[in-house]
Amino acid sequence: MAKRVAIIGIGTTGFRATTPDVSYRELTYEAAMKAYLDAGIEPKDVGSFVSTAEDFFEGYSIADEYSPDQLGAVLKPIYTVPGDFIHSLASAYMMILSGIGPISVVQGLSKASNMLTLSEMVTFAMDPIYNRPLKESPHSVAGMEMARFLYETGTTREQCAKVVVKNKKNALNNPYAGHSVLIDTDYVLNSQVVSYPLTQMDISPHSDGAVVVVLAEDETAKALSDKPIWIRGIGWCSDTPGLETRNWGQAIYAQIAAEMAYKMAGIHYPRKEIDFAEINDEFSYKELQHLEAMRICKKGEAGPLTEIGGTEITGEFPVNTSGGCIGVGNLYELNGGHKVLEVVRQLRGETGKNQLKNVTTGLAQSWRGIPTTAGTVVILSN
Amino acid sequence: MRRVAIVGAGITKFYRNAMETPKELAYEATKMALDSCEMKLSDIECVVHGTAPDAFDGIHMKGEYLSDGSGAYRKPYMRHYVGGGTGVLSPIHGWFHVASGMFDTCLVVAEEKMSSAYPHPAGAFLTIFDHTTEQPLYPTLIWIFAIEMNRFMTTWGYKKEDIALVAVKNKRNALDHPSAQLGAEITVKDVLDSEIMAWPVNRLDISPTSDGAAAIVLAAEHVARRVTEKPIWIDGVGWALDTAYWCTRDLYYPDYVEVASRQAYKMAGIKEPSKEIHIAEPYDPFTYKELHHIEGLQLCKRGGSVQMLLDGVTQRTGNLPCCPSGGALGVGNPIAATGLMKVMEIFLQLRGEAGNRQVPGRPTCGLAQAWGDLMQVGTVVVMRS
Amino acid sequence: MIVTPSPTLPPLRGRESLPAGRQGWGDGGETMALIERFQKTTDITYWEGQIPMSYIYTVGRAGEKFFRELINGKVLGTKCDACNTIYVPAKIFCEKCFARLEDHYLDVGTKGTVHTFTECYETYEGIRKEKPSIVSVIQIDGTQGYLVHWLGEVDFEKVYIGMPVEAVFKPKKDREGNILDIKYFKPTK
Amino acid sequence: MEITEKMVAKTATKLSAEEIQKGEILSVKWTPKLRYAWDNGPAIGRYLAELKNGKIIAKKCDKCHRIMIPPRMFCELCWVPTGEWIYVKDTGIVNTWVVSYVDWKAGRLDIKGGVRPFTPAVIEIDGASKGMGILHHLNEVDPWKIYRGMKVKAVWKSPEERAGAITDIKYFKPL
Repeated sequence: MAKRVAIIGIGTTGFRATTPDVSYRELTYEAAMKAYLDAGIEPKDVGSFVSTAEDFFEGYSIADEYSPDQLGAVLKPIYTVPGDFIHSLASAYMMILSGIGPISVVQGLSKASNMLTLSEMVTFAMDPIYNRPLKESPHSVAGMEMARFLYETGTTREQCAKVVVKNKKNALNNPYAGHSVLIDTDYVLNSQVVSYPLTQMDISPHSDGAVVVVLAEDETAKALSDKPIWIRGIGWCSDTPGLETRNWGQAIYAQIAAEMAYKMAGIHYPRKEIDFAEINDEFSYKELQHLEAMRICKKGEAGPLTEIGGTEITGEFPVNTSGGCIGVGNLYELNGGHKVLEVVRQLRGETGKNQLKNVTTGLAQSWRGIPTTAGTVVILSN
Repeated sequence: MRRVAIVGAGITKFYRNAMETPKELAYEATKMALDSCEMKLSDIECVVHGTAPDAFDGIHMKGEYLSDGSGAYRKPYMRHYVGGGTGVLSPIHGWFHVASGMFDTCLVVAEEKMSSAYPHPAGAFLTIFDHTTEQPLYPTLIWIFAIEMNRFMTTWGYKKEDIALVAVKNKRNALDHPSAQLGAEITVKDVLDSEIMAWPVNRLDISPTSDGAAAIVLAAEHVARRVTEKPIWIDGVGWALDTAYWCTRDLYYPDYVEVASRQAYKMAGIKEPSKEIHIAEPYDPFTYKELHHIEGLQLCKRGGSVQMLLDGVTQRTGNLPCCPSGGALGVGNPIAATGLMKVMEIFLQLRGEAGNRQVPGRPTCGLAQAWGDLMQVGTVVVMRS
Repeated sequence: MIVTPSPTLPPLRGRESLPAGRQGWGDGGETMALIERFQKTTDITYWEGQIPMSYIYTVGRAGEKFFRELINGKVLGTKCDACNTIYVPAKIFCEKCFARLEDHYLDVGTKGTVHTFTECYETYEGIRKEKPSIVSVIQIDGTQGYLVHWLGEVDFEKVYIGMPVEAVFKPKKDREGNILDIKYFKPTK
Repeated sequence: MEITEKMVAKTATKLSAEEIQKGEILSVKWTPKLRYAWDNGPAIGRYLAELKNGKIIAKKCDKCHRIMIPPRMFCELCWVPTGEWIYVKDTGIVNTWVVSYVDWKAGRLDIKGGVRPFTPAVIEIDGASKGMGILHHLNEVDPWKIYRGMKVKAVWKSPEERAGAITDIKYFKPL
């Protein structure tokens, strides 16, 4: 890849369980304002915009209509990716390399607190003919996947609980986090069972928030920013969508997406060449499953590594120093945006108490949640 | 920047009610597209999917549900979405997957199954309006079209009888399209006598709701030259969204289509669109909309589109044929697949493979355009053979 | 290098010169995103609404065959010879190689093994159930396909991954040609 | 390769709505409950509160001097926070209008049975900037006598009936 692309500006409103005082317009506007000031640009300079929105999580049946105003993208090239934030980031990356414009802006938003029937909306994503008639909670899909994962890799529920404890503790020092608390593994293990072996604490509560990221190609990035964060590799993959045809134990989507990103970044030994990672932990076991899928841990090694504190901030491979979905909140389409934001802040040295020492390369990985098998990975370095 | 060509295309029949599930419709179109250029699924490096509101097929995160039908099994797969403009945004999204150098081949699929919505797909359009300031008035999409058509007519003094000619032209053209749902020989009087939906819009002024899918295969230059001897190059892309406050804009002229077409013309190096574009497929969900978009696309001066229609310039035999395929009015309007059907029409016309829809005189430069949302998005693709 | 419009194209009429000039914007020192915010919590309001839609999904070509046979107490799959894969429930295409499978329907029997299972305490609306149900992914014997269904006539503690089960159908007259024609799967003796 | 009728014929199977209703074709029904409570935010919040008081309020952008309705916290063209709140009149002119015989579910109104067609319109509100309109209904006027530029005035619900919604204005009628 001759030309390189860097992230030169980030902006967020932070993530809280509810944001009653602002509508989605003001929420996005605030994040965009901060990102543009951080990058030192104006909407006029931006060549293309990508917004991330899924209709039923916004409450519109065409959600992209309401994206241009808040970003200053009126009468400009903007479109919406109903996917994960990192899908949009990849779109912006490709648009810059195709010469659509030297600067691109990516936006994502979560207003989950406005969704009164959230569980039913997720059920509405399941196959209407073979799965929905059973009228079971979508959490049963996570429960079944967790059961198969524990069975195949020998990981224990205590190790999954350790993930919850670690992430909620890390979130305490993250000013943007919405669900931080100090608890022990017993609390997680004894919390109410939702869909065995998944308990209430294994599931990340949702949060509201917005993230805007500004990308720029090589020279423009160096001209505008003194600390550009380079996109070294990016990958995304959709595995088979059917519950009847998928692999229930492994996260194949994360494996393929990661390999694509590693190939682009020229990485052969992810465990050594990557310093830390923000990994999707919408459910506790997912962090472990994704670690193993991305060759950062061998099969069955993620649980023990977490147990001995290997993934703590002080551990050998820090994971989710920000608190992850469990500590910050599940942001649905914006999950990837939060991961990218936290990796950029770590690489810029802006995370305060959670700051890792002399890190150069970070990985952000996301998953689109139940019932999808769509995963994304991006590798950033300063 | 790498040149990207369309090398293959496939489409399903368009029906008001199809039995197939959305996955099966997507599969049929994708399979035909791959067979048309003798490529296997393993030759495809990434898949791009365009489909409009999930509220039609009735499946949340519809992009993921359709991934296996679109040939995206364990491949990089991404959905894009700009309402009605999705169909022509599909090749644009696919174009920069290849032009960026990330991939050499890309499968672009567009699908829509509107008949799942019960009792009528129109109900899904209630929730495209602002949920607080407009939805309590229970608006429907036909109102906003009629509001725009009224403004368009009262600004330029166009008459309904002239605008009705678009329906006559497109439905006659559609008689030759294999997927057509409403090909018919009608007269202006039929259009004016058809029942009033929302004056000034009558029933024959509107394109039907349909189920259908379409797919095309894109390839980088070195692959395209090996796969086909007649690659059709995507030389210009452009898209733009206007503000969502549609009541604050003067609806007589589509600024967003002008901005999108300027971007595409600049990229394709076109200075005189009305002369250099030989064939066009403007978006025609409603009769007046084709004229509205012809003006936005700079293919004629403002207020001159009806005269152009009356002079027969936009007939198949005219020197700037518009909607030779039969357009949404004739072939059918499964929202996202309509846009891709238009891109396919230009692909087939420039290769001289449009059968009895083929316009005379070898056209070498064509344009497809789609519109969407609250009178808000213009997506334009310029193609050359 | 910032892209500027080429001189030959006449400038856009009307709102091209959007007044977002560099000098006017953002130079007013710290620019708070919003000049004003709610000061009293009682001023904060929201607007309730819904997306009022209902749906009828046709089961599709493969579904017609699969569910007509389900009424007769048979489970249909389709075989892709190229990938040596049998899909359950039947599909008209192979997602791996895109081969057409419409003339490869076969009866795959009603026996299978528990691939994974769970005890779910929540309904699809997120409401707590009094009595949990056992939901399971059942691999149909001799195929690579699964069915997601309930387990019956067994206690949750007794269920294990790999347990052989078989389908229990509703009485023939109650079958309507949908996935609920199978009541549940029960352990085979 | 030309796309022929034969190639396309088997790609889809035509159905009629009756076949599905009568069950000749198998189908599954589903009615999702998709309910929301959208936060209004300061701009729309104040707009609805003022509607409850029988007033229409707009907000001014200090850079492009547009007085915007419905009010918004930032000007989408200048991309700067908006400033002054300004009360505007409840009169206006018809920018464009429709005489609709169908409702939002594409159901036809019984026009012959004397039901008045809907006459929604974009109404430019006096006091707001030129061309700054809102969507609302027209009534107490012959649907075929409406013309572009017609002066209209809002007809409000009684104060008790008003709930802080756009429907607090019943409709606009000719001045």
